[in-house]
Amino acid sequence: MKVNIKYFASIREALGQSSETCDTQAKTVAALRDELLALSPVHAQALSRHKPVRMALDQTMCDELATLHEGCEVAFFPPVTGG
Amino acid sequence: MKVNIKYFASIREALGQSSETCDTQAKTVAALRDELLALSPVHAQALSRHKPVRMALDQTMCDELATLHEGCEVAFFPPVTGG
Amino acid sequence: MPARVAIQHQDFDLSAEVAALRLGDMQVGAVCSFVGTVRDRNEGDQVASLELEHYPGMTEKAIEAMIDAAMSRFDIRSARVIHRIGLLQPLDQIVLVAVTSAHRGESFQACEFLMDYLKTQAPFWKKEVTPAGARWVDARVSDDVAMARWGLPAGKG
Amino acid sequence: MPARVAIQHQDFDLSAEVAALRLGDMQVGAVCSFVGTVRDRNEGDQVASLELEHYPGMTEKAIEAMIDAAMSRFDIRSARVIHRIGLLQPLDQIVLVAVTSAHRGESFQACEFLMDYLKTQAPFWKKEVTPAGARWVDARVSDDVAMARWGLPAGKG
Repeated sequence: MKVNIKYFASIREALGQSSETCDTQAKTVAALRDELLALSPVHAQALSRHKPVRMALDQTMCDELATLHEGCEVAFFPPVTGG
Repeated sequence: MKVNIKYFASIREALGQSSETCDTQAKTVAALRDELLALSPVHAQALSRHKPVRMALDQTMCDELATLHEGCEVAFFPPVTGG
Repeated sequence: MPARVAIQHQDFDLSAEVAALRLGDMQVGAVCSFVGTVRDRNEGDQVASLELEHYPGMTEKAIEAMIDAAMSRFDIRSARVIHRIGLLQPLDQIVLVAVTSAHRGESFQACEFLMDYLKTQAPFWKKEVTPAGARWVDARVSDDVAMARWGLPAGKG
Repeated sequence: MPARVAIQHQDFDLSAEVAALRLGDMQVGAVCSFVGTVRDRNEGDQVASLELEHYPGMTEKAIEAMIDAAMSRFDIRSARVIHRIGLLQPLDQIVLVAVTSAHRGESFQACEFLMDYLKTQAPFWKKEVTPAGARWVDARVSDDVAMARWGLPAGKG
Protein backbone atom coordinates (compact mmCIF):
# COMPACT_ATOMS: atom_id res chain seq x y z
CA MET A 1 0.00 0.00 0.00
CA LYS A 2 1.33 3.41 -0.98
CA VAL A 3 1.31 6.09 1.71
CA ASN A 4 2.33 9.75 1.37
CA ILE A 5 4.18 11.04 4.41
CA LYS A 6 4.65 14.68 5.31
CA TYR A 7 6.91 16.29 7.90
CA PHE A 8 6.71 19.79 9.30
CA ALA A 9 8.71 22.27 11.34
CA SER A 10 11.47 20.82 13.58
CA ILE A 11 10.75 17.25 12.38
CA ARG A 12 11.02 18.33 8.73
CA GLU A 13 14.31 20.09 9.50
CA ALA A 14 15.73 17.13 11.43
CA LEU A 15 14.91 14.74 8.60
CA GLY A 16 16.05 17.13 5.91
CA GLN A 17 12.93 16.42 3.88
CA SER A 18 9.33 17.62 3.87
CA SER A 19 7.80 14.45 2.45
CA GLU A 20 8.46 10.91 1.37
CA THR A 21 6.46 8.12 -0.21
CA CYS A 22 6.39 4.74 1.43
CA ASP A 23 5.28 1.33 0.21
CA THR A 24 4.14 -0.35 3.38
CA GLN A 25 2.28 -3.32 4.89
CA ALA A 26 1.40 -1.21 7.95
CA LYS A 27 -2.31 -1.10 8.76
CA THR A 28 -2.16 1.70 11.35
CA VAL A 29 -0.27 4.91 11.96
CA ALA A 30 1.46 3.12 14.85
CA ALA A 31 2.80 0.38 12.56
CA LEU A 32 3.87 2.96 9.98
CA ARG A 33 5.68 4.94 12.66
CA ASP A 34 7.48 1.72 13.73
CA GLU A 35 8.68 1.21 10.16
CA LEU A 36 9.85 4.83 9.90
CA LEU A 37 11.68 4.64 13.25
CA ALA A 38 13.65 1.67 11.84
CA LEU A 39 14.58 3.48 8.62
CA SER A 40 17.55 5.46 9.94
CA PRO A 41 19.05 6.87 13.15
CA VAL A 42 17.82 10.29 12.06
CA HIS A 43 14.26 8.96 11.72
CA ALA A 44 14.59 7.18 15.08
CA GLN A 45 15.54 10.48 16.70
CA ALA A 46 13.07 12.77 14.92
CA LEU A 47 10.01 10.52 15.37
CA SER A 48 10.94 9.13 18.80
CA ARG A 49 8.04 8.23 21.07
CA HIS A 50 9.88 10.07 23.83
CA LYS A 51 9.12 13.33 22.05
CA PRO A 52 5.74 15.08 21.73
CA VAL A 53 5.04 14.14 18.10
CA ARG A 54 1.58 14.95 16.71
CA MET A 55 0.01 13.11 13.77
CA ALA A 56 -2.62 13.70 11.13
CA LEU A 57 -4.29 11.27 8.73
CA ASP A 58 -5.66 12.83 5.55
CA GLN A 59 -5.25 16.28 7.11
CA THR A 60 -7.20 15.54 10.27
CA MET A 61 -5.52 15.22 13.68
CA CYS A 62 -5.34 11.55 14.68
CA ASP A 63 -3.72 9.20 17.15
CA GLU A 64 -1.62 6.11 16.41
CA LEU A 65 -4.70 3.87 16.23
CA ALA A 66 -5.86 5.52 13.00
CA THR A 67 -6.17 3.08 10.10
CA LEU A 68 -4.26 3.64 6.85
CA HIS A 69 -5.69 3.19 3.37
CA GLU A 70 -4.24 3.17 -0.14
CA GLY A 71 -2.92 6.60 -1.12
CA CYS A 72 -3.57 8.18 2.26
CA GLU A 73 -1.59 11.12 3.62
CA VAL A 74 0.06 10.81 7.02
CA ALA A 75 1.78 13.78 8.64
CA PHE A 76 4.15 13.99 11.62
CA PHE A 77 4.84 17.28 13.33
CA PRO A 78 5.62 18.86 16.72
CA PRO A 79 2.85 20.43 18.85
CA VAL A 80 1.45 23.43 16.99
CA THR A 81 2.45 27.00 17.92
CA GLY A 82 0.35 29.28 15.73
CA GLY A 83 -2.00 32.06 16.69
CA MET B 1 -27.40 74.46 52.00
CA LYS B 2 -27.55 74.83 48.25
CA VAL B 3 -27.72 71.60 46.22
CA ASN B 4 -27.71 71.22 42.44
CA ILE B 5 -30.03 68.48 41.26
CA LYS B 6 -29.88 66.80 37.86
CA TYR B 7 -32.36 64.50 36.16
CA PHE B 8 -31.78 62.23 33.19
CA ALA B 9 -33.66 60.14 30.64
CA SER B 10 -37.23 59.09 31.59
CA ILE B 11 -37.03 60.96 34.92
CA ARG B 12 -35.94 64.17 33.16
CA GLU B 13 -38.80 63.78 30.68
CA ALA B 14 -41.40 63.07 33.39
CA LEU B 15 -40.33 66.15 35.35
CA GLY B 16 -40.02 68.31 32.26
CA GLN B 17 -36.69 69.66 33.51
CA SER B 18 -33.09 68.49 33.44
CA SER B 19 -31.99 70.29 36.62
CA GLU B 20 -33.10 72.37 39.54
CA THR B 21 -31.42 74.10 42.44
CA CYS B 22 -32.64 73.42 45.94
CA ASP B 23 -32.04 75.17 49.26
CA THR B 24 -32.34 72.36 51.75
CA GLN B 25 -31.76 71.27 55.34
CA ALA B 26 -31.37 67.66 54.20
CA LYS B 27 -28.16 65.96 55.32
CA THR B 28 -28.43 62.88 53.14
CA VAL B 29 -29.60 61.93 49.68
CA ALA B 30 -32.49 60.09 51.39
CA ALA B 31 -33.68 63.27 53.13
CA LEU B 32 -33.29 65.27 49.92
CA ARG B 33 -35.33 62.68 48.02
CA ASP B 34 -38.06 62.93 50.70
CA GLU B 35 -38.21 66.70 50.15
CA LEU B 36 -38.37 66.29 46.39
CA LEU B 37 -41.11 63.65 46.64
CA ALA B 38 -43.20 66.18 48.56
CA LEU B 39 -42.65 68.96 46.01
CA SER B 40 -45.36 67.92 43.51
CA PRO B 41 -47.37 64.90 42.34
CA VAL B 42 -45.10 64.75 39.31
CA HIS B 43 -42.01 64.56 41.54
CA ALA B 44 -43.74 61.96 43.73
CA GLN B 45 -44.34 59.81 40.66
CA ALA B 46 -40.98 60.30 38.92
CA LEU B 47 -38.81 59.74 42.00
CA SER B 48 -41.03 57.10 43.66
CA ARG B 49 -39.25 54.54 45.78
CA HIS B 50 -41.35 51.91 44.01
CA LYS B 51 -39.35 52.54 40.86
CA PRO B 52 -35.73 51.59 40.18
CA VAL B 53 -34.19 55.07 40.57
CA ARG B 54 -30.39 55.33 40.59
CA MET B 55 -28.49 58.18 42.25
CA ALA B 56 -25.14 59.87 41.98
CA LEU B 57 -23.44 62.35 44.31
CA ASP B 58 -20.86 64.62 42.69
CA GLN B 59 -20.90 62.37 39.62
CA THR B 60 -20.22 59.13 41.47
CA MET B 61 -22.87 56.42 41.90
CA CYS B 62 -24.18 56.47 45.46
CA ASP B 63 -26.98 55.15 47.64
CA GLU B 64 -29.42 57.15 49.78
CA LEU B 65 -27.04 57.14 52.75
CA ALA B 66 -24.61 59.47 50.96
CA THR B 67 -24.00 62.75 52.81
CA LEU B 68 -24.67 66.09 51.12
CA HIS B 69 -22.42 69.13 51.31
CA GLU B 70 -22.72 72.77 50.26
CA GLY B 71 -22.84 73.12 46.49
CA CYS B 72 -22.89 69.38 45.82
CA GLU B 73 -24.44 67.83 42.72
CA VAL B 74 -27.05 65.11 43.16
CA ALA B 75 -28.43 63.23 40.16
CA PHE B 76 -31.47 60.96 39.82
CA PHE B 77 -31.86 58.67 36.83
CA PRO B 78 -33.22 55.26 35.74
CA PRO B 79 -30.93 52.21 35.49
CA VAL B 80 -28.39 52.83 32.75
CA THR B 81 -28.76 51.27 29.29
CA GLY B 82 -25.63 52.24 27.36
CA GLY B 83 -23.07 50.03 25.64
CA MET C 1 -1.01 56.94 23.65
CA PRO C 2 -4.47 58.40 22.94
CA ALA C 3 -6.84 59.53 25.73
CA ARG C 4 -8.41 56.49 27.35
CA VAL C 5 -12.01 57.66 27.06
CA ALA C 6 -13.94 59.47 24.35
CA ILE C 7 -17.63 60.38 24.35
CA GLN C 8 -18.47 61.61 20.88
CA HIS C 9 -21.15 62.07 18.23
CA GLN C 10 -18.94 61.00 15.34
CA ASP C 11 -18.20 57.44 14.26
CA PHE C 12 -14.85 55.74 14.97
CA ASP C 13 -12.48 53.56 12.96
CA LEU C 14 -11.62 50.27 14.65
CA SER C 15 -8.27 49.79 12.87
CA ALA C 16 -7.11 53.32 13.61
CA GLU C 17 -8.08 53.03 17.28
CA VAL C 18 -6.32 49.69 17.72
CA ALA C 19 -3.24 50.91 15.85
CA ALA C 20 -3.00 53.99 18.09
CA LEU C 21 -3.49 51.90 21.21
CA ARG C 22 -0.63 49.50 20.49
CA LEU C 23 1.58 52.03 18.69
CA GLY C 24 5.22 51.11 19.19
CA ASP C 25 4.51 48.82 22.15
CA MET C 26 6.46 45.67 21.29
CA GLN C 27 5.34 43.95 24.48
CA VAL C 28 1.80 43.75 23.15
CA GLY C 29 0.97 40.29 21.82
CA ALA C 30 -2.81 40.44 22.08
CA VAL C 31 -5.54 42.95 21.26
CA CYS C 32 -9.13 42.18 22.12
CA SER C 33 -11.73 44.62 20.88
CA PHE C 34 -15.47 44.78 21.20
CA VAL C 35 -17.76 46.85 19.02
CA GLY C 36 -21.44 47.24 19.89
CA THR C 37 -23.77 47.98 16.98
CA VAL C 38 -27.40 49.07 16.63
CA ARG C 39 -29.78 46.20 15.80
CA ASP C 40 -32.97 46.80 13.82
CA ARG C 41 -35.10 44.92 16.38
CA ASN C 42 -35.41 45.02 20.17
CA GLU C 43 -37.92 43.21 22.37
CA GLY C 44 -39.62 42.00 19.20
CA ASP C 45 -40.20 45.47 17.73
CA GLN C 46 -38.68 47.18 14.73
CA VAL C 47 -36.21 49.90 15.69
CA ALA C 48 -35.93 52.82 13.27
CA SER C 49 -33.40 54.82 15.25
CA LEU C 50 -31.84 55.24 18.66
CA GLU C 51 -31.09 58.35 20.71
CA LEU C 52 -28.23 58.11 23.22
CA GLU C 53 -28.40 60.42 26.24
CA HIS C 54 -25.58 60.68 28.78
CA TYR C 55 -24.51 62.51 31.93
CA PRO C 56 -21.63 64.75 30.80
CA GLY C 57 -18.76 64.72 33.25
CA MET C 58 -19.90 61.68 35.20
CA THR C 59 -19.67 59.47 32.12
CA GLU C 60 -15.98 60.20 31.56
CA LYS C 61 -15.27 59.90 35.29
CA ALA C 62 -17.09 56.57 35.58
CA ILE C 63 -15.33 55.04 32.58
CA GLU C 64 -11.92 56.27 33.73
CA ALA C 65 -12.59 54.54 37.06
CA MET C 66 -13.57 51.33 35.21
CA ILE C 67 -10.33 51.38 33.26
CA ASP C 68 -8.37 51.92 36.50
CA ALA C 69 -10.17 48.89 37.95
CA ALA C 70 -9.38 46.81 34.84
CA MET C 71 -5.70 47.86 34.93
CA SER C 72 -5.35 46.77 38.55
CA ARG C 73 -7.34 43.55 38.14
CA PHE C 74 -5.79 42.26 34.91
CA ASP C 75 -2.26 42.21 33.51
CA ILE C 76 -2.99 44.47 30.56
CA ARG C 77 -0.95 47.11 28.72
CA SER C 78 -3.59 49.69 27.74
CA ALA C 79 -7.29 50.19 27.18
CA ARG C 80 -9.48 52.52 25.18
CA VAL C 81 -13.23 53.16 25.38
CA ILE C 82 -15.28 55.17 22.89
CA HIS C 83 -19.01 55.65 23.35
CA ARG C 84 -21.15 57.51 20.87
CA ILE C 85 -24.04 59.79 21.83
CA GLY C 86 -26.87 61.40 19.88
CA LEU C 87 -28.93 59.90 17.09
CA LEU C 88 -27.95 56.49 15.70
CA GLN C 89 -29.40 54.15 13.07
CA PRO C 90 -29.43 50.35 12.77
CA LEU C 91 -25.96 49.08 11.76
CA ASP C 92 -24.24 52.09 13.34
CA GLN C 93 -21.38 51.47 15.76
CA ILE C 94 -22.28 52.54 19.33
CA VAL C 95 -19.38 51.55 21.53
CA LEU C 96 -15.77 50.39 21.31
CA VAL C 97 -13.73 48.76 24.04
CA ALA C 98 -10.19 47.76 23.05
CA VAL C 99 -7.57 46.24 25.35
CA THR C 100 -3.95 45.25 24.73
CA SER C 101 -1.92 42.74 26.73
CA ALA C 102 1.09 40.46 26.40
CA HIS C 103 -1.00 37.26 26.39
CA ARG C 104 -4.51 36.77 25.09
CA GLY C 105 -6.38 35.66 28.23
CA GLU C 106 -5.98 39.00 29.97
CA SER C 107 -7.14 41.10 27.03
CA PHE C 108 -10.27 38.96 26.60
CA GLN C 109 -11.09 39.13 30.30
CA ALA C 110 -10.44 42.84 30.71
CA CYS C 111 -12.42 43.69 27.56
CA GLU C 112 -15.45 41.71 28.73
CA PHE C 113 -15.09 43.13 32.26
CA LEU C 114 -15.12 46.67 30.85
CA MET C 115 -18.18 45.97 28.71
CA ASP C 116 -20.07 44.43 31.64
CA TYR C 117 -19.05 47.35 33.84
CA LEU C 118 -20.02 49.91 31.24
CA LYS C 119 -23.42 48.31 30.62
CA THR C 120 -24.39 48.57 34.28
CA GLN C 121 -22.45 51.58 35.60
CA ALA C 122 -21.84 54.18 32.90
CA PRO C 123 -24.59 56.83 32.77
CA PHE C 124 -25.98 56.37 29.27
CA TRP C 125 -29.64 55.90 28.35
CA LYS C 126 -31.08 54.67 25.08
CA LYS C 127 -34.38 55.84 23.66
CA GLU C 128 -35.54 53.93 20.62
CA VAL C 129 -38.02 54.84 17.93
CA THR C 130 -40.38 51.98 17.03
CA PRO C 131 -43.57 51.91 14.89
CA ALA C 132 -45.49 52.34 18.20
CA GLY C 133 -43.52 55.50 19.05
CA ALA C 134 -40.43 56.41 21.04
CA ARG C 135 -39.62 54.50 24.24
CA TRP C 136 -36.84 54.31 26.78
CA VAL C 137 -34.97 51.01 26.65
CA ASP C 138 -35.31 48.91 29.80
CA ALA C 139 -32.19 47.80 31.65
CA ARG C 140 -31.52 44.09 31.14
CA VAL C 141 -31.40 41.74 34.11
CA SER C 142 -28.80 39.70 32.20
CA ASP C 143 -26.45 42.70 32.37
CA ASP C 144 -26.68 42.73 36.17
CA VAL C 145 -25.99 39.00 36.18
CA ALA C 146 -22.94 39.53 33.94
CA MET C 147 -21.66 42.22 36.31
CA ALA C 148 -22.14 40.01 39.37
CA ARG C 149 -19.67 37.48 37.89
CA TRP C 150 -16.88 39.94 38.68
CA GLY C 151 -17.95 40.16 42.30
CA LEU C 152 -19.33 43.67 41.82
CA PRO C 153 -22.86 44.99 42.40
CA ALA C 154 -24.75 46.09 39.31
CA GLY C 155 -26.05 49.36 40.69
CA LYS C 156 -26.57 51.16 43.95
CA GLY C 157 -29.67 52.65 45.54
CA MET D 1 -20.19 37.37 3.32
CA PRO D 2 -16.41 36.83 2.88
CA ALA D 3 -14.80 33.36 3.00
CA ARG D 4 -14.56 32.25 6.61
CA VAL D 5 -10.86 31.37 6.53
CA ALA D 6 -7.83 32.99 4.91
CA ILE D 7 -4.20 31.89 5.17
CA GLN D 8 -2.11 34.63 3.65
CA HIS D 9 1.26 36.36 3.53
CA GLN D 10 -0.17 39.88 3.32
CA ASP D 11 -1.37 41.97 6.23
CA PHE D 12 -5.07 42.54 6.97
CA ASP D 13 -7.18 45.53 7.93
CA LEU D 14 -9.27 45.00 11.07
CA SER D 15 -11.95 47.58 10.19
CA ALA D 16 -12.39 46.25 6.68
CA GLU D 17 -12.68 42.67 7.91
CA VAL D 18 -15.22 43.51 10.59
CA ALA D 19 -17.22 45.70 8.19
CA ALA D 20 -17.38 42.86 5.64
CA LEU D 21 -18.37 40.35 8.32
CA ARG D 22 -21.35 42.33 9.58
CA LEU D 23 -22.26 43.90 6.23
CA GLY D 24 -25.99 44.54 6.11
CA ASP D 25 -26.76 42.17 8.99
CA MET D 26 -29.05 44.25 11.21
CA GLN D 27 -29.38 41.44 13.74
CA VAL D 28 -25.74 41.90 14.74
CA GLY D 29 -25.42 43.85 17.98
CA ALA D 30 -21.96 42.66 19.01
CA VAL D 31 -18.60 42.13 17.33
CA CYS D 32 -15.70 40.67 19.27
CA SER D 33 -12.36 40.59 17.53
CA PHE D 34 -8.96 39.36 18.56
CA VAL D 35 -5.69 40.34 16.90
CA GLY D 36 -2.47 38.55 17.79
CA THR D 37 0.73 40.54 17.27
CA VAL D 38 4.46 39.74 17.27
CA ARG D 39 6.21 40.68 20.52
CA ASP D 40 9.90 41.63 20.56
CA ARG D 41 10.66 39.23 23.41
CA ASN D 42 9.84 35.57 24.11
CA GLU D 43 11.06 33.38 26.96
CA GLY D 44 13.31 36.28 28.01
CA ASP D 45 15.11 36.61 24.67
CA GLN D 46 15.01 39.35 22.07
CA VAL D 47 13.07 38.32 18.97
CA ALA D 48 14.23 39.91 15.71
CA SER D 49 11.78 38.13 13.43
CA LEU D 50 9.41 35.20 13.19
CA GLU D 51 8.84 32.65 10.42
CA LEU D 52 5.41 31.04 10.26
CA GLU D 53 5.20 27.57 8.70
CA HIS D 54 1.90 25.78 8.08
CA TYR D 55 0.41 22.61 6.64
CA PRO D 56 -1.39 23.75 3.47
CA GLY D 57 -4.77 22.13 3.08
CA MET D 58 -5.01 20.83 6.62
CA THR D 59 -4.84 24.36 8.06
CA GLU D 60 -7.90 25.55 6.17
CA LYS D 61 -9.76 22.31 6.91
CA ALA D 62 -8.95 22.47 10.62
CA ILE D 63 -10.04 26.09 10.99
CA GLU D 64 -13.26 25.49 9.01
CA ALA D 65 -14.03 22.67 11.46
CA MET D 66 -13.34 25.00 14.42
CA ILE D 67 -15.75 27.59 13.04
CA ASP D 68 -18.39 24.87 12.54
CA ALA D 69 -17.87 23.87 16.17
CA ALA D 70 -18.18 27.51 17.32
CA MET D 71 -21.36 28.03 15.26
CA SER D 72 -23.02 24.99 16.83
CA ARG D 73 -21.82 25.74 20.37
CA PHE D 74 -22.61 29.46 20.52
CA ASP D 75 -25.46 31.62 19.28
CA ILE D 76 -23.37 33.64 16.83
CA ARG D 77 -24.11 35.15 13.41
CA SER D 78 -20.75 34.78 11.62
CA ALA D 79 -17.04 34.30 12.14
CA ARG D 80 -13.85 35.05 10.25
CA VAL D 81 -10.29 33.82 10.81
CA ILE D 82 -7.18 35.15 9.08
CA HIS D 83 -3.75 33.71 9.82
CA ARG D 84 -0.58 35.05 8.27
CA ILE D 85 2.33 32.89 7.18
CA GLY D 86 5.92 33.63 6.16
CA LEU D 87 8.31 36.15 7.67
CA LEU D 88 6.99 38.55 10.31
CA GLN D 89 8.56 41.30 12.44
CA PRO D 90 7.78 42.56 15.96
CA LEU D 91 4.57 44.64 15.95
CA ASP D 92 3.22 42.78 12.89
CA GLN D 93 -0.28 41.36 13.04
CA ILE D 94 -0.27 37.52 12.98
CA VAL D 95 -3.84 36.40 13.43
CA LEU D 96 -7.38 37.75 13.41
CA VAL D 97 -10.48 36.10 14.82
CA ALA D 98 -13.70 38.12 14.53
CA VAL D 99 -17.16 36.97 15.60
CA THR D 100 -20.55 38.66 15.32
CA SER D 101 -23.63 37.92 17.43
CA ALA D 102 -26.85 39.54 18.62
CA HIS D 103 -25.67 39.86 22.24
CA ARG D 104 -22.15 40.38 23.51
CA GLY D 105 -21.63 37.29 25.67
CA GLU D 106 -21.71 34.88 22.74
CA SER D 107 -19.27 36.83 20.58
CA PHE D 108 -16.75 37.03 23.45
CA GLN D 109 -17.06 33.34 24.21
CA ALA D 110 -16.91 32.15 20.61
CA CYS D 111 -13.94 34.41 19.83
CA GLU D 112 -11.95 33.10 22.80
CA PHE D 113 -13.00 29.53 22.00
CA LEU D 114 -11.72 29.92 18.43
CA MET D 115 -8.41 31.39 19.61
CA ASP D 116 -7.90 28.60 22.17
CA TYR D 117 -8.80 26.02 19.53
CA LEU D 118 -6.53 27.58 16.94
CA LYS D 119 -3.58 27.77 19.35
CA THR D 120 -3.72 24.04 20.07
CA GLN D 121 -5.19 22.48 16.91
CA ALA D 122 -4.33 24.49 13.81
CA PRO D 123 -1.12 23.27 12.14
CA PHE D 124 1.11 26.34 12.33
CA TRP D 125 4.64 26.47 13.68
CA LYS D 126 6.67 29.53 14.68
CA LYS D 127 10.41 29.76 14.29
CA GLU D 128 11.92 32.83 15.88
CA VAL D 129 15.26 34.53 15.28
CA THR D 130 17.03 35.55 18.50
CA PRO D 131 20.59 36.81 19.15
CA ALA D 132 21.49 33.15 19.90
CA GLY D 133 20.17 32.01 16.52
CA ALA D 134 16.94 30.64 15.10
CA ARG D 135 14.77 28.33 17.23
CA TRP D 136 11.40 26.66 17.05
CA VAL D 137 8.93 28.08 19.55
CA ASP D 138 7.80 25.58 22.20
CA ALA D 139 4.11 24.87 22.66
CA ARG D 140 2.76 26.47 25.84
CA VAL D 141 1.19 24.32 28.54
CA SER D 142 -1.14 27.26 29.32
CA ASP D 143 -2.63 26.86 25.84
CA ASP D 144 -3.55 23.24 26.58
CA VAL D 145 -5.09 24.36 29.86
CA ALA D 146 -7.11 27.04 28.04
CA MET D 147 -8.35 24.42 25.58
CA ALA D 148 -9.36 22.02 28.34
CA ARG D 149 -11.80 24.65 29.68
CA TRP D 150 -14.03 23.93 26.69
CA GLY D 151 -14.08 20.21 27.46
CA LEU D 152 -11.81 19.44 24.51
CA PRO D 153 -8.42 17.70 24.43
CA ALA D 154 -5.49 19.89 23.43
CA GLY D 155 -3.91 17.45 21.02
CA LYS D 156 -3.97 13.81 20.10
CA GLY D 157 -1.25 11.20 19.87
